[in-house]
Amino acid sequence: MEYIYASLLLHAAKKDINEDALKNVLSAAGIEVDEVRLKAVAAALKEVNIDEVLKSAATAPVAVAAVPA
Amino acid sequence: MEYIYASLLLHAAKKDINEDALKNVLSAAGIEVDEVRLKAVAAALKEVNIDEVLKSAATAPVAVAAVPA
Amino acid sequence: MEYIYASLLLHAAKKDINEDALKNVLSAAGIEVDEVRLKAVAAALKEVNIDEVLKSAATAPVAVAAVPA
Amino acid sequence: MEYIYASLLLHAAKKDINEDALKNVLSAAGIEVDEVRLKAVAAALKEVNIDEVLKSAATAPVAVAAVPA
Amino acid sequence: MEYIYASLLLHAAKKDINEDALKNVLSAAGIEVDEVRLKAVAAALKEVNIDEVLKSAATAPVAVAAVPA
Amino acid sequence: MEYIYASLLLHAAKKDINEDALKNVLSAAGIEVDEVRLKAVAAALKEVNIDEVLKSAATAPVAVAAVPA
Amino acid sequence: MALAMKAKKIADWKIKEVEELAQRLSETKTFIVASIEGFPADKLGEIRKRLRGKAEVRVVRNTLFQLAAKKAGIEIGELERTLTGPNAFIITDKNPFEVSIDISKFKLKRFARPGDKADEEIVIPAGDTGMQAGPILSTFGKLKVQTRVQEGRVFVVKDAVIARPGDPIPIDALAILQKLGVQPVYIQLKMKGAYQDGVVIDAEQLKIDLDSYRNEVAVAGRNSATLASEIALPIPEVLKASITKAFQRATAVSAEAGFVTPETAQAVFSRAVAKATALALAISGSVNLGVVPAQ
Repeated sequence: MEYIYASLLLHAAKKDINEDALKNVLSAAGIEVDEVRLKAVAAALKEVNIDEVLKSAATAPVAVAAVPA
Repeated sequence: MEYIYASLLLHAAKKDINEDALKNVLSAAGIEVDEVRLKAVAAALKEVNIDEVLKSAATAPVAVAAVPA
Repeated sequence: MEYIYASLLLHAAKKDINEDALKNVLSAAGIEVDEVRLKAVAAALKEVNIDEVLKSAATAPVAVAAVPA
Repeated sequence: MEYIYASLLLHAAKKDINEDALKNVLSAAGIEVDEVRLKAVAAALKEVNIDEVLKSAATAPVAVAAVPA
Repeated sequence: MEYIYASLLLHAAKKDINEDALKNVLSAAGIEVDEVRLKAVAAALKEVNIDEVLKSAATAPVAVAAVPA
Repeated sequence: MEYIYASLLLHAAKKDINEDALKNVLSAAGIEVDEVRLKAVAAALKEVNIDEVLKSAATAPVAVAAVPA
Repeated sequence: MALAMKAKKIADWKIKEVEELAQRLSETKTFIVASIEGFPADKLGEIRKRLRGKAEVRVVRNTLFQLAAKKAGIEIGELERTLTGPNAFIITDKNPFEVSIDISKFKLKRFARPGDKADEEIVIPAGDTGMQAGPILSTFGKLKVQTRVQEGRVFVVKDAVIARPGDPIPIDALAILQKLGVQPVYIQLKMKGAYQDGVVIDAEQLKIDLDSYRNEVAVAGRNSATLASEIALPIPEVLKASITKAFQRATAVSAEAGFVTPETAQAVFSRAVAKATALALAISGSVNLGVVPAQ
């Protein structure tokens, strides 16, 4: 999921998700970048409206039971 | 959620999630880092077993996006 | 919901939820206070076990809503 | 969660959520304000569309009728 | 998702899912093939037991309550 | 499901789903085409708004109990 | 002469009552107006007893109450409209909503009258009814209650349910229930309004639906939890929710993008199969592909 987390990070930062940007983020996390995967993610995400997907992604069962008051 | 994506990225890379590492990742994504949040998130995450959380997230009903292809 | 959030704030601060306390909080938020609601909320919440409700709200089956775009 | 309750109070009242406003509300509830947390929460909330976030929370069915008082 | 549908098609036909086979199917559909994505998908699928995945895909609660917004 | 996967492939590629196109794709996957089914699927899909159906795929409780491989 | 004397005496008594009431109202500054029309006097006594130490229930003529309020400097405003018909005045120094919630929680019961519906299950218990055998036996028969006669009295053979909550109570049962002391109908004091220290509360406002308050607290709690996890409020429990969200979002994005890795394969194929299944179902009316909808 590293490539996806990196993409979401860029998306959250309102940056363009391209190979260079992904590479920068992944490298900064100490991840050795696989060029094939990198290209594949960048290409696949071009076809996806991330905002739409995030909006409709499930809202997690948020547990607050143990949140200290 | 940037701090969380960055943390999960480090986690996926099996790196320690600390202030410096988070800062590196966030900066690489072009995100201006708020030192206070950084400290607070890093400290709070020390008390979270991320593997456990991801495990239960993964077994939760698969979240699917209602997005046209 | 302002009255409820104000009440939860007092509850989190382990303060008694009474008319005066609610009025203070609401006024501090710049909200003009409706005396009747103030009294109603203070009385009604005496009958509500806030901790229980928050707990069950958190653990209730949160069905993963697909928010339409 | 006090900072969140205070923020939602301001939001429900259609007031601007900033450090001063939060401080006012928290103090009125008798909560001693931690400047660092205050700044962090105010900054984080600036990045979020609260209405959107609440919309996704609102779609979850809340059923608590049977909670004993 | 084209690469995935093509993979599922080959799987349903009990054919080996490799670069050439995928390319054939995609081309037959009039899709211009991206060599990198092709490699990435084929490589990833080598590590995945599609039968297993489909089995749990079928039984997993794929979809989640249709909660109106 | 081969006919469906082939249809989705064409749909994802924004191609018209007709008998010839389906036949091409299925053949490329090494699937022997059943002319009757082919006609039936092509005709039936003409009546369906595929984008709408895919959108609802996320929310409808879909299980795939009896899907032949 | 004698007539005038008598009139003056009554006036004295009235003046005393008004003064005393005015004194009380100026101390408490709080009261509830409740209708006691058709309300059994003994039940009012029960309410009085249960509110002891918290509120005082007085039955006062409307005109006298009005005078007393005026004397106490109370501007009753809108409540003036409630001062018709027989009323009780519940005088308290507590939040009037608290008192009205208390009152609405009291389960007061009365004997059934013709046309009543049962508020709870009505059971005629097995055993000695204490009633002399006679024509009453046929009434038991009509109600399908099995009886036998022993020592000249009617015995019920086994517990018999003659009405469930919401059922009309059989008119034949009324006399029997009365003799057995069964009071199956709930009564509520009808509160018409309240006043506290310058604030007038009307009947509608006075009705408190506690469930809706519980619900609002739950919604507020959920909203807070959602917002907290969205901004990754640095509290470990909240961050767990944030991580779950982030993971689910990443999964959804992988699935939608068709980005396969061993980790995402499940999500990707589930998504593709879900779409294929939905499409197969959509045309299942004309083409049977062997896909069945799930329950």
